[in-house]
Amino acid sequence: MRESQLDWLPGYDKKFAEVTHDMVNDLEKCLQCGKCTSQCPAAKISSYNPRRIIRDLRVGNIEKVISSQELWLCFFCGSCYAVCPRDINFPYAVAMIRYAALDKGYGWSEVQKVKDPYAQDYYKTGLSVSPHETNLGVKKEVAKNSHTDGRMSSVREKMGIAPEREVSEQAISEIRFIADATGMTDLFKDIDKKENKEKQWNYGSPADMVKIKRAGNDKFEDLQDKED
Amino acid sequence: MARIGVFICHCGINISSTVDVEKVTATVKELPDVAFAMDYKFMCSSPGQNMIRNAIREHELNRIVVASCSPSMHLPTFQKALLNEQMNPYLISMANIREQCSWVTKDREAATQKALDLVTRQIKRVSHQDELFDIDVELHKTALVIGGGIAGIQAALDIADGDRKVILVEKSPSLGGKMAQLDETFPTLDCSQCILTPKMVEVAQHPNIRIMVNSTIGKVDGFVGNFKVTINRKATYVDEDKCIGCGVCQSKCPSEVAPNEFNAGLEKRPSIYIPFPQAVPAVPIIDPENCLKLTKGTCGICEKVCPAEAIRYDDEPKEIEVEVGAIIAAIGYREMNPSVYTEYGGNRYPDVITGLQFERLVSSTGPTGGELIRLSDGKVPRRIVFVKCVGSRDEDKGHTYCSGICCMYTAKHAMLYKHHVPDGDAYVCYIDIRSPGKSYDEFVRRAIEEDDVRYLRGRAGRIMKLKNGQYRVYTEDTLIGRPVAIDADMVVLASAVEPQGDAIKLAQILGISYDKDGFFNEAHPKLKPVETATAGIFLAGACQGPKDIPASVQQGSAAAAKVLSLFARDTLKKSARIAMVDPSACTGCLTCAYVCHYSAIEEADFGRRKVSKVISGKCQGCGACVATCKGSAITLAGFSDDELFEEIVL
Amino acid sequence: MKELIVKAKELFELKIIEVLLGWKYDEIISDVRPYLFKDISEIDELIYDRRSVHNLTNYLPNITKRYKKVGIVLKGCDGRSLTTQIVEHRINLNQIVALAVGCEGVDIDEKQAPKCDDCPTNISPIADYVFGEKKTATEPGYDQLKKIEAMTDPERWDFFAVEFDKCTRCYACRQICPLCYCELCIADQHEPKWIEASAKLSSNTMWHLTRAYHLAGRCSDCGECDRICPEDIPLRLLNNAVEKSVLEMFNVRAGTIPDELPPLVVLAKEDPDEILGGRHE
Amino acid sequence: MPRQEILDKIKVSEKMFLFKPCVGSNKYPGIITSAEDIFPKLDVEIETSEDQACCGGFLTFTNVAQPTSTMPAVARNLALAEEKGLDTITLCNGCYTFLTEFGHFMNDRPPVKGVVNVILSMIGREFKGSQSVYHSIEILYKLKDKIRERTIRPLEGMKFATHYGCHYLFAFKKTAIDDPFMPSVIEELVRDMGGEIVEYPEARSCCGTGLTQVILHKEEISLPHTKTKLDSIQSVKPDAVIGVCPYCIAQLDRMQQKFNYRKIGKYETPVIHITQLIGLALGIEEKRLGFGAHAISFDKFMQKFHKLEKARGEKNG
Amino acid sequence: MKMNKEPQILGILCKWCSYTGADLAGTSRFTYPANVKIVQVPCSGRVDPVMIFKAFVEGYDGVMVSGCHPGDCHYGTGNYHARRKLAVARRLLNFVGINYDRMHFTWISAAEGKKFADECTQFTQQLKDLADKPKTLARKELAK
Repeated sequence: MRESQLDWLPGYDKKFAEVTHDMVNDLEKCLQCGKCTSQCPAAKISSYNPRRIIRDLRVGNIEKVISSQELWLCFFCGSCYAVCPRDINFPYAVAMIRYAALDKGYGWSEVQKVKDPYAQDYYKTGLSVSPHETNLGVKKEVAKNSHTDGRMSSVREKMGIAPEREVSEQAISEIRFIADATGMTDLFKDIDKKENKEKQWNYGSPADMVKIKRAGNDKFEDLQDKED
Repeated sequence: MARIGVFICHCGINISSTVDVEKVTATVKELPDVAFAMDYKFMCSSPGQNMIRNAIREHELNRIVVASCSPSMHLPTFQKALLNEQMNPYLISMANIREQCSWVTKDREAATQKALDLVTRQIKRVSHQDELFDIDVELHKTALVIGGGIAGIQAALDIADGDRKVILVEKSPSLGGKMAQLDETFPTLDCSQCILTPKMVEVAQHPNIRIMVNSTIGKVDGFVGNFKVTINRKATYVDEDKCIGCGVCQSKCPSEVAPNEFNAGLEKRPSIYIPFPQAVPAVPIIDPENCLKLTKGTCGICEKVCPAEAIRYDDEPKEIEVEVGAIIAAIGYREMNPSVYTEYGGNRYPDVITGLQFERLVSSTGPTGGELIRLSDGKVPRRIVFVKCVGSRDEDKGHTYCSGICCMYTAKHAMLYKHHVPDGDAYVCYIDIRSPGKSYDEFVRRAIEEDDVRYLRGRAGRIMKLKNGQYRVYTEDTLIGRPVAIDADMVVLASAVEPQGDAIKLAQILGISYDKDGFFNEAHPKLKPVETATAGIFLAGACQGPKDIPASVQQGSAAAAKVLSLFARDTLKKSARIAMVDPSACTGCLTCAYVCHYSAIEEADFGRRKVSKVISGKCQGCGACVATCKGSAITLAGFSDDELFEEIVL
Repeated sequence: MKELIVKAKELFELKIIEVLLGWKYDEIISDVRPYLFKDISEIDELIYDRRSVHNLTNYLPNITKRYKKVGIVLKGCDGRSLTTQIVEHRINLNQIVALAVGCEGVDIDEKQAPKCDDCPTNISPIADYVFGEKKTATEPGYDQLKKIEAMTDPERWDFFAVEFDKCTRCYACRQICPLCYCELCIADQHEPKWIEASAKLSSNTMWHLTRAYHLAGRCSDCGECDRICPEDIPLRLLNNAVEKSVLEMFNVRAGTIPDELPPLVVLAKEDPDEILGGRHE
Repeated sequence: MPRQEILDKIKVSEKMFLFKPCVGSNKYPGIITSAEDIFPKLDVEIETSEDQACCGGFLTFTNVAQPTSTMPAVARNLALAEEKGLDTITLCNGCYTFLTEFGHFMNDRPPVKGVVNVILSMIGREFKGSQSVYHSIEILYKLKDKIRERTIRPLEGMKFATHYGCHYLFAFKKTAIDDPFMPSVIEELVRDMGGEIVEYPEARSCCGTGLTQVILHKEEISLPHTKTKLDSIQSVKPDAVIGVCPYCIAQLDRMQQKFNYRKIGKYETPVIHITQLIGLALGIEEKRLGFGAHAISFDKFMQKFHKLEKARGEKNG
Repeated sequence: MKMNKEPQILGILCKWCSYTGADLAGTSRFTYPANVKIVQVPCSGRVDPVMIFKAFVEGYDGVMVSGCHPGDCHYGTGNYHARRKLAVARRLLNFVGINYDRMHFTWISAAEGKKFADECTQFTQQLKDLADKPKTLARKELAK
């Protein structure tokens, strides 16, 4: 995608402060040396590229960043931060930019994906991983004899401990209170309703994603998370 | 009684645009003691100066006030005018109505008021100024050069050829410095040793140069023209006068344990050793940490085999006192140890080496005799990666500055590699290519175009040791924006240039300032590149900032020129603005001596009392003593209490 | 103070000292006053008690000019001013035989002198012989000082304006102070006239500020100036204010450590810049 | 190399608060039980709380909740330990990251802290920021001498590969006890217990969970990663992989099973948490180690372990 | 209450760093209030607090002293000595009722023209805010 200088915000150089909620304000220190990307796990196998995201923020090409598919590919592994010669905490920036993207209506699809496995459980049980979570994509029988079919209770009983880890009623009520008070609850409710703008492959095409996947292992193609 | 002449400058319109110069002139005319006042477009111009001179004659002026630009700008100019009228140049005072009035004030009313105020202060001040006479100081016409690298060698030779004595002090056993370790030099690829060694020999044979190797600077007292320097010579256990440099001792020495400094630690060296064959002086030295005789009292072979009976196990460190007139610091740099870069293996991968190690590896005098092989398995590296900016431009783990020379020497390394292994692949990971300099960029282009070195714009992020003994270098080709992984047989880290470990210690001994990284500060980044803020101490080479050989040589010669021009005079003029003690008012508490940075205050007798006395040669005129003396017994000429008082009171 | 007298006699007998600087009771003024004992016969009159308030070191410089070996009875605070005088080459320590007494505090008109509440050491830091107990040093209370500090700036200025206004510039404070010894006091200078001679508020202020500043890190808080002032100007307040800031900023109490340089001539690279900007209310 | 200056700052008190990770409780209960057992054996009394919930930071980085919402949730968890006046031990890199990061964030910004405390006050709690949070590996490393002395079932003859996980070392390059790229704390612990370390190239690369990538873009980026990692591990044939983060363990463990089922290679390297391993060496009840919950079974591993143990027993008579 | 007349400021600047800095402020045309009267001293170490006392007695509203940054002193250590002297002086002055805000001690290098201009502006403002506080000693005297 060709950029026209017109898309770039005027007085751009500090504008990224907005999208990073002013919490990560040292992006201007970036040398564009590419050390981050060079060993980024996501960049290795996708068109995600921390350096180019910073560069776009720096030149004010912010719309491009927050509308990009790649923004949602970060691993949060922090290795970019670990090697950065300018000590930029990029994963943190990504987290903040994602909020900016959501404000603009991009990326709710991603949030919807994680809502059920995590948010709901958290709201119900106070834990963000369900004891009944199965090893998706693995046949029941296979999972059965390895207890990855969501029957954790049996394992726990074998170990001689309570069938399930209970978080006290008190605690859960407290959590719910916090959730209600801070608008977490409401957010949970209308995550699914959120209007959802189409994200773009702004740093590469879906095509080369596939290419990369093949390079990895073509069997990933048909590896869907459904039990069969 | 003072007859003051006031001269107010318009500075074109720079002053008159905001300051009502005529009004100011008219007002000051009326002030007491003002015998004459005038304003003119350009006071500093020669007509302007002539006006001052005429006025001095016609109105028998004995004090002058010039209201114009900053004194640091034109005071000397106007002082000349006074001198031409046989008037003492310290009888002038300047009101700074440009930089500190007309240029910083918009409101004409206020500016005029301020200008008037400033001039009035100077008028009141100037009548308290007395005739002062500069001081003559003898000087020793011998120079001390610290550091025997190429910069120091160049400086020493130039001074010596100018027929002045030089003492050349070197910490290590031989002259030569880093340049001696290099294989070929950019951009001409001529052999480093071949151009350096003749110079080293020339130094050794020069009648005016006294070489002191294995020596460091212990103490520096005094001031420009008269430095007293204590040189510490460590024990070498070899008598240089007797030694004939045959080298039998080192061939027979049984303990080869210590890393060979000259070969950048790539191999071991004996405990008695001549650092390298062309060393100057070619006298071996015993390393007392590892010598069996000196540690355990056994062995003693070198003593037996030495044909000249030059071995002295009872050698002691010496302190040598010398008196010099000028000092050149040329202690050079050291290569940063990349151990903090654990993402690059932190020195734990045998085939991940630094630039200097690579130089030794390809050098015909190196451990492999110039054969380029992997140190781990002796194989010839088929693919090699050069990683730039290791420790440079990295505030996180290294230094914020650019080491300057890496871009060039990496290009050279890549070329050398291709010359050794024509069918191999050479990759260079860079952020920017910085090749300003005569035919430097052409050199880099040659590496890329003729020798087909592959330049990738991107900093290497990680080096992973593979099971097959190769090293996978992760980087990004930022120009296409994709991460790249290169499986290489050898990786060369272009380690940063950093100040010598003892740089800051030396700076403190010399009393010169240094920057946050430990490089010595020049007096002015553009106009005084080789001087330091301390008169008589000069800089040459990489101790002032990363430099390549040509730049170091230039600075060496420049420093030498400064020293020679200093030595061209028989005495030194020293500003008359120094402190003096009025013994009758001095109580002799000597607290002034405690605050004096130059230990320029000594105890003296005054009748039955002991009082303090200023050594005029040493005093630099900072006035710390004046502020400390409660009885106002000390006066700082040019900044005396009277003068400042007049400026302060309204 | 039996043993003090015994020791003094012994010193005279052994010719260790030629004269002894101490106190004796004077019928005429019917009070204790400083006295220079020149002969062993007088020694029995030597007195040291709560009335011995005077700081004897003030007389030392002149006495040491006339006599080679001088004995002196020292209270804690006097000892402190002695150490400073030695550092400043006023007195040669070898000429001094210091008989330090464990001071229990002194009285000014039947009341304990206020200075004694802030006393850091009741024994002189310089002591050849010690009589009496060492009390453990207490943190200075600075009670009156704190009262003033609690005021607002205008209040403080009004307070001092009144006090300074009383000053007649008799310079008793200067004469009594063992550390005010300039050959030509800045207040007597003509060129330039930093401090005008006439007793008016502005010049008085100059004088008292300068005096207090010149004692910074030197004043041993012997309180003599305060005691002697005919106008009862609270000079100790100024001295203490400076003493306190020196203690807080440089952690120095003047004269408590022999051979230690006065803090204002010490080269202190590590001082924090806050001392130039910080506020200390 | 461990960093001494940072080790010195860590203080092991005789009583500490054990922070239970969600993945630990609901996928690998053995991690918590063994932790509960080993710390007392090392003279560190353990206290847990029914009221402790998910650390909460997790929701932030999945963007399901705004930081404004999760900040109090995190603060609440921290407050639990504070009420008891204890320092916290976390078993999971995630918990460690979120608790410390958010803790610092609030301590550095009093206004934020204020707001958070307003909310907490409504549920009768308060976050002071007085107590510190430690990663279990930090505490265990400090206790390594005791571990060496009290190892009764040495791991001699067992080969291990290590996986530190990203959120401990990378995210804390300045404050973690070990170097981000060449860490050695687990190695040292294992050697102390008689075990052997096998190095593999991909040691320092991510397990592939990528926080949420395993759900967001499983087949695009998460799994290829896990595969590369697993292949690299497979190539050096360790008896088990040691992890310090239940989340990494879940990924490495369950994805093997999935790959096997999907016929993407054959993987059978069990993945074990450092607390479980130490539990084994210190000889706690084997059932408390909860190997049953692991997708890749420990049977082979335990067989080998018992065999070697038996052999040693006979040798020593 | 606004001050009708601009506060008078005495600026005592060391010759090597701060005075040059002030010149730079001029050459780069940073404007600042005209009420700052600059006195040049060779080194901040030359500044005797008595000068500052005098300045206040003389009726200045504020005194500003500046030298080279610690470590950069042209004479090596002058500014360290200055720092101790001034620190004591300002606390003494504050004690007798001359507010800290009437003194401004800072380090300005030859390169910090902007800083000099800013500090002058900000210091002037600071003094204006102090206007209701007692004027300097001399004024007080006139009032009596």
